[in-house]
Amino acid sequence: MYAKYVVTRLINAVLLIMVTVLVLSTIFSSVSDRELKAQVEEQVLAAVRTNRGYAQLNETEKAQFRQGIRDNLYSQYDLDKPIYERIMKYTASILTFDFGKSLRMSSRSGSNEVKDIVLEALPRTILLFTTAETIVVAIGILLGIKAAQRSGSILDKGISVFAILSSSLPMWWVGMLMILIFSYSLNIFPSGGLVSLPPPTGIEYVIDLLWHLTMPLITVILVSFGAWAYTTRNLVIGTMQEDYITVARAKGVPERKVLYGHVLRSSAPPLVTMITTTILLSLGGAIITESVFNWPGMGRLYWVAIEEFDTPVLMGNTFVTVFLYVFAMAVLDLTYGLLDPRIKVGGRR
Amino acid sequence: MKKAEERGASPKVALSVENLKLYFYTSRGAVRAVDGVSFEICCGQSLGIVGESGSGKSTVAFGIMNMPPAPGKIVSGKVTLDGVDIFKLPEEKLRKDIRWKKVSMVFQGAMNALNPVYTVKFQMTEPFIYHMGMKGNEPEVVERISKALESVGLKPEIMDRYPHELSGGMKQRVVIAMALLLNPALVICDEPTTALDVVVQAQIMNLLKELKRKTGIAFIFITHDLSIEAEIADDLCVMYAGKIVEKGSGMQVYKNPMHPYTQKLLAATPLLHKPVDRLEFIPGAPPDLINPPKGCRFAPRCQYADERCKTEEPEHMIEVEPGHFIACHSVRW
Amino acid sequence: MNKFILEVENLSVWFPLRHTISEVFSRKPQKYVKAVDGVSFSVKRGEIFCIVGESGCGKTTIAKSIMGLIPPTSGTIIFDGKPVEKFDRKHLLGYRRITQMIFQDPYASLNPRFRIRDVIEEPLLIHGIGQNRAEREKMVKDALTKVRLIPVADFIDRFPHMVSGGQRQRVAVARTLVLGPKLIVADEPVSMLDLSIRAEILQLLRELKEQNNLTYLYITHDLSTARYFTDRIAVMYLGNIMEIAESDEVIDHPKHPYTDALIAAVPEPIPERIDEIKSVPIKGEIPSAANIPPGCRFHPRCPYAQERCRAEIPELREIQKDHFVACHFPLSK
Amino acid sequence: MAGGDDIRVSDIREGLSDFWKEFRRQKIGIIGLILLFILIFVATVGPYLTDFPEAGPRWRDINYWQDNPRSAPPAWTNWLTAKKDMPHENLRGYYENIESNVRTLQYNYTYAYDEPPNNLIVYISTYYHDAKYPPKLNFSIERPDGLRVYIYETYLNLPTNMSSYGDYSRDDRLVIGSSPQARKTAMDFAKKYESAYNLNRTQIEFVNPLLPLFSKAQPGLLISKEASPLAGKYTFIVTLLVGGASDEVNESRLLLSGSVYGVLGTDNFKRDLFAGIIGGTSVALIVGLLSAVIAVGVGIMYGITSAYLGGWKDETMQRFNEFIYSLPMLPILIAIAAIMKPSIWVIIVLIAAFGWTGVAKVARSLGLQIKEQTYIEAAHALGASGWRILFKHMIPIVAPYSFASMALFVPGAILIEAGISFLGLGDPTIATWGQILHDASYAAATLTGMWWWIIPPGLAIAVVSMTFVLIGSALDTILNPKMRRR
Repeated sequence: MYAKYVVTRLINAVLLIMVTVLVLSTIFSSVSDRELKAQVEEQVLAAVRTNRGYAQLNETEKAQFRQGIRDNLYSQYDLDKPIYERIMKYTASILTFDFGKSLRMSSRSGSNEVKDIVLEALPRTILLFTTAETIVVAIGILLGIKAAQRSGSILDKGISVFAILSSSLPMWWVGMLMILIFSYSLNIFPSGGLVSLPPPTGIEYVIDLLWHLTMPLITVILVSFGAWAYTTRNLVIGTMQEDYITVARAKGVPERKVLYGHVLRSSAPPLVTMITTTILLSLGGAIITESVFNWPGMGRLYWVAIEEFDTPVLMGNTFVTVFLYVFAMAVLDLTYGLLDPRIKVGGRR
Repeated sequence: MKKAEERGASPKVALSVENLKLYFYTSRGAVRAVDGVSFEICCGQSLGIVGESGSGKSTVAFGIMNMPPAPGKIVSGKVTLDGVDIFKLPEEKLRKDIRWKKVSMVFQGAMNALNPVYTVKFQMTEPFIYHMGMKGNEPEVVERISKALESVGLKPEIMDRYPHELSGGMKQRVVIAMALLLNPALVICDEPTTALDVVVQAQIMNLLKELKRKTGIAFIFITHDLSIEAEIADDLCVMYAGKIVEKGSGMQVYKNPMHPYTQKLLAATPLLHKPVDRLEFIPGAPPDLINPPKGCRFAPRCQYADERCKTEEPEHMIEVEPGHFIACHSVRW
Repeated sequence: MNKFILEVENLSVWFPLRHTISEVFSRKPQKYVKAVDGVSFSVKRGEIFCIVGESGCGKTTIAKSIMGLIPPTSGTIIFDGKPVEKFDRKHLLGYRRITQMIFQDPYASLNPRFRIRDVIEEPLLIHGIGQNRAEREKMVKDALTKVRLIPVADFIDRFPHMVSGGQRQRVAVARTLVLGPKLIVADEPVSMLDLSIRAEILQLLRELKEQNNLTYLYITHDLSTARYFTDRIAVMYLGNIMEIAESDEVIDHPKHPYTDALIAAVPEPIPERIDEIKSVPIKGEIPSAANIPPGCRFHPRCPYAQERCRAEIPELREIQKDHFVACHFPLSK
Repeated sequence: MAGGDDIRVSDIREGLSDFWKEFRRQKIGIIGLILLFILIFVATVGPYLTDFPEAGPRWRDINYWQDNPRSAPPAWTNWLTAKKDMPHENLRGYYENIESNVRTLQYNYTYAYDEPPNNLIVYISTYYHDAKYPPKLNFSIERPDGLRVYIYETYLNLPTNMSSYGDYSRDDRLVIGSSPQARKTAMDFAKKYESAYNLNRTQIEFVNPLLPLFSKAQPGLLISKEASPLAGKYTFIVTLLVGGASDEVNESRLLLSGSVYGVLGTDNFKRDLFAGIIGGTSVALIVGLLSAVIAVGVGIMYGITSAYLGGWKDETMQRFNEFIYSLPMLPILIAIAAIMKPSIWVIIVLIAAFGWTGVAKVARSLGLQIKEQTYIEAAHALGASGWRILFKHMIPIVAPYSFASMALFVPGAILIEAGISFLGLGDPTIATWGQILHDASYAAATLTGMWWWIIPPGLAIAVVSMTFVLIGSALDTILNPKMRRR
């Protein structure tokens, strides 16, 4: 039964991804049309400039020469085909993880394959955001439980207030403040970037990387853990009102075990799904925060692609994000079913 | 209380509750849910606490366990269980030595009394771990769980199931089996059959009667149903608006109810085999326990109420016959 | 004029179970929860007809089906000689005016954002009765007076949560009366109320019946109240009617083993019989309506079941005057 | 449908007073409410209390800001530092008619700072009648040490094509601090006191004419590090020699441009940040509230309708909802913003278009719960039509919930708009806090330590979103338990 549910849910997710990609390709293709054509003209000019024999040609020959290159490029970018055909082709290639070549960017190894560029950015985002979110989840859950345990105490109220405050702050602005304080005023941490220039080697590289990592990491944690603690607190308090928790107490189960055994285990389905989605979604990076810290991960890549109007990179990155998101939603449904013995099938609803 | 001696049960007092007060502190004021309740039970005996919704009967149970549900607080009183004044014990000792070991509970609504994410076995193992210092995987534990399940008429195999895989009656049996695991001195049954259909209810009642006879455990039965109490309670307390208005042996209360509330309540109970033309009812509604009436709490609904009833609370219960008490100014006997 | 106000013939209400994809491919037949499965009975003008049964037996489904809230899968409902499902929308509206329903939970059946005035005015607005506000207000006040929520001015502008449970149920009764109905379907109207006020509502219902020439279809699980309040009883089990007869006849001389078991299971306050183990002849619990046993659907739990019961479905037949039973081997008590 | 006469004013009044009684007990809600009132006041009246009431719409108009100092910290930073910088000062003068053809304007100013003003600008509007005799303006300073320096002299000339007689009026902006004439007169003044060594190494082109004028008349007054500021009362005198008796000065003021400025200083583009932040309040409130109202309104209607219809219609509506829900909002929004360069209204609609799905999901599950309630069944049994049940029974139950979710939607919307603006994709025609931060980030304000450019806009965002989080959580605690109670 469960296996069947998994299959249906995954098919559902794949369909959703396909529809989304189709819609996005339509938008991007129609918009990038003009951009691509301008791009082609640039490349034609570049070809003309670098071709030594060009100056010797007469006017018609010159025009022919230019048209030849142009046609060549048009067919390379499929600009000679009708737009719907391009959309379909584009969708198909995206769905087969073929994102094409970047128009303007290249990876550090010099490849201009979108896939390489994205794969270069992904581990950096994992290093920053996935690490940060893992710490956030850990701190948040621990604090949330403590707050629920002493509901109404100063700790509890403090956490609620902190959650309200921190969820009102833009993370990227906190990042700017951190730079102002720790880079400009105190000069403890670098203001941004992945490593110093020129990058050191060996163990020093790792230290340098961690040194660059610290401030963005602290920023993400500082802004995010309050909300986590608050959510956990509410979940735990909700569960603590269940009859079976009273029964566990009446059974003489020690308070610690009631909390970490019964309450937490019963709150596990929503918590675990929240953790899974948070971790999965962290892979997409945070566009603005990464831009503030000049952290060359997925988020900043996305931003650079927008600024440079590099449609293939933009599309590739969007697809990866959408894929992660939809996949996270599916996993969320599925873990719920796994963790709650009452729900073998049927998902969240 | 004569009956107990006749049956040869030990006259040793299993539980005594003296002047228990448990208030809920809400934003509107203190709700006097249990307001000066006293009673005692002997070993092997059963006591019924009967009352309508909001009479505070379930809250008494939590008071005995010293587990007032939030925002409740025990204001005063003394609960002596097996010779131990449990309000004087530190929480840790209470947890280790009293709860479930000395007094266990069968909760209202078995559906919610079992944790949905744990198997029956896990939930039945816990008392052994926390009171007997066992690991929980010894064959002895499994053996005792099997025995307990069998004693309530369940197959031991069901211990590997999750609560949602059991029917309502089975869940109620599991909950009863769980309460008996450690052979406590007292089991409190809070509405043990309310959510069940009449046939299953009769089965569970039979089970409880058997257990009562076999085990020598003292039982408290809390319910709103006078008929069910009649089947099992040796002694009976009738509660109204946070107070006991009448207590005595089952025989005394049913045959010779003295408090106007008890009289009316019995007259309002339809009997299957003794049809009447007209059932009685009590006009009005129970009082608001934040601002209870000054005098007797039943006075506004009582046909015998006079000036004294409206101004003066019946502080002490009057013994109308040996072992039969009422809290009433007006009834003449 | 027809003797019967309501005739139900061969009524079935089946709920389709979700068909999984693999079941569609393997061409397994669609499964149903047969909540009501071929039920026939007739309600006489001016009587109180009772359907009694355990939870999940389909009694509430019948009520809702008669009210047009759940479309029947098959069968006919004849009201005043006219089949109901042939009514078009206009007639259905007319039908809903003369058949009314009282629900079990007075806390849930009144919209919490409506004042009592609005609750009772709502049916008038729906059916376009009353020329203007003043006229409707008079009708609302009349209805409240009828259910003795007096002085009317004290209640009319309150919200449901500001009055007691019994008063709330009287508001629900007033809502049904305001349209001048002929038949009232009362689905456990007192089971959520405290014992001390149940009789009050039942007496009110009985008086209103006399004053307004009403007929009641009374749905309950409580045999004691049924005997006290109703004229005839139909006993339901798993979507079928097992026995129909006059109330006293059903209780005193049950012919169906299930009825017999139900009666045996009912607790009664007889203190002499304390701790007596009751003989509940049937075992287990009512099975799911998705898995109905073949033959007599009661046979797996019936102490008298024989080979014939496993194979052949018993018809509901008249074995004495006005006493119908669906059993191959009726009891002869 | 029931007519409007079903709603009684007394009902509403009573309902509101009940609600208020409960709300009053929510401390956080009261704080939020007070903040909201302050914000609304700031958004409506605030701009007129600043020097630049048009800060919002003219944020990108260089001319509007031209007289301000560049990158000046807030004036109050003087309290914190030992070195006292001169704040930006607008002086109003008093006017005297000394003789029939002389008009004198005097400005008094007490100077007690460590740095001379960056600039000195005279604004004067005059009118006169005879084109042959335009007013002649003379600007001089009387220093605390009694020295009077004549700095600047000019004719407030006509444009050449004017005829000789008529009513002529003109507005002049005389930038004294950077005029070569003033530099020369200041130099002449300085020569009297300055050491030969210093004079030798001074190039006149680089002299700030205001430095010697505001320094003690002693050697070193031309060199900023050596000059010793002369504290005390200065009088700036503007004398007009006019051609006719009826020639007049209409209006005049004198601007001393300092190096600290106003409440929150200025940015790289000389813009008054305080005015910008006050001007941005209304935008933030509009973005937050409008998108919340649209999103929650659409979400509630969608969810409830879906729940009510049930069956395949519900299924289809849910699929569509899930489709939108599965799209990562911010990346797509940013991409759309980058492509479309939308106006603030389009951004609001886009935020709402992505934001309604969550509300719709909750509304649907609420709707399903309500649909199962007995009073809905009772309404069916009474013969109520579908629409009646939807509008009269179901939506009023959900409505209170919608207020809480509206309030809780606002912070998210504001943060998203700020994020989009921060990336430079916002509406370019108005000032928003995100845009101020964008400019700050673009100018690397974090690395030049211009904290007054970074902290206030972010705090403003935080205060507005916190206001609504507070109100929202208070509403949630009051309204939601009621939903669950039965």
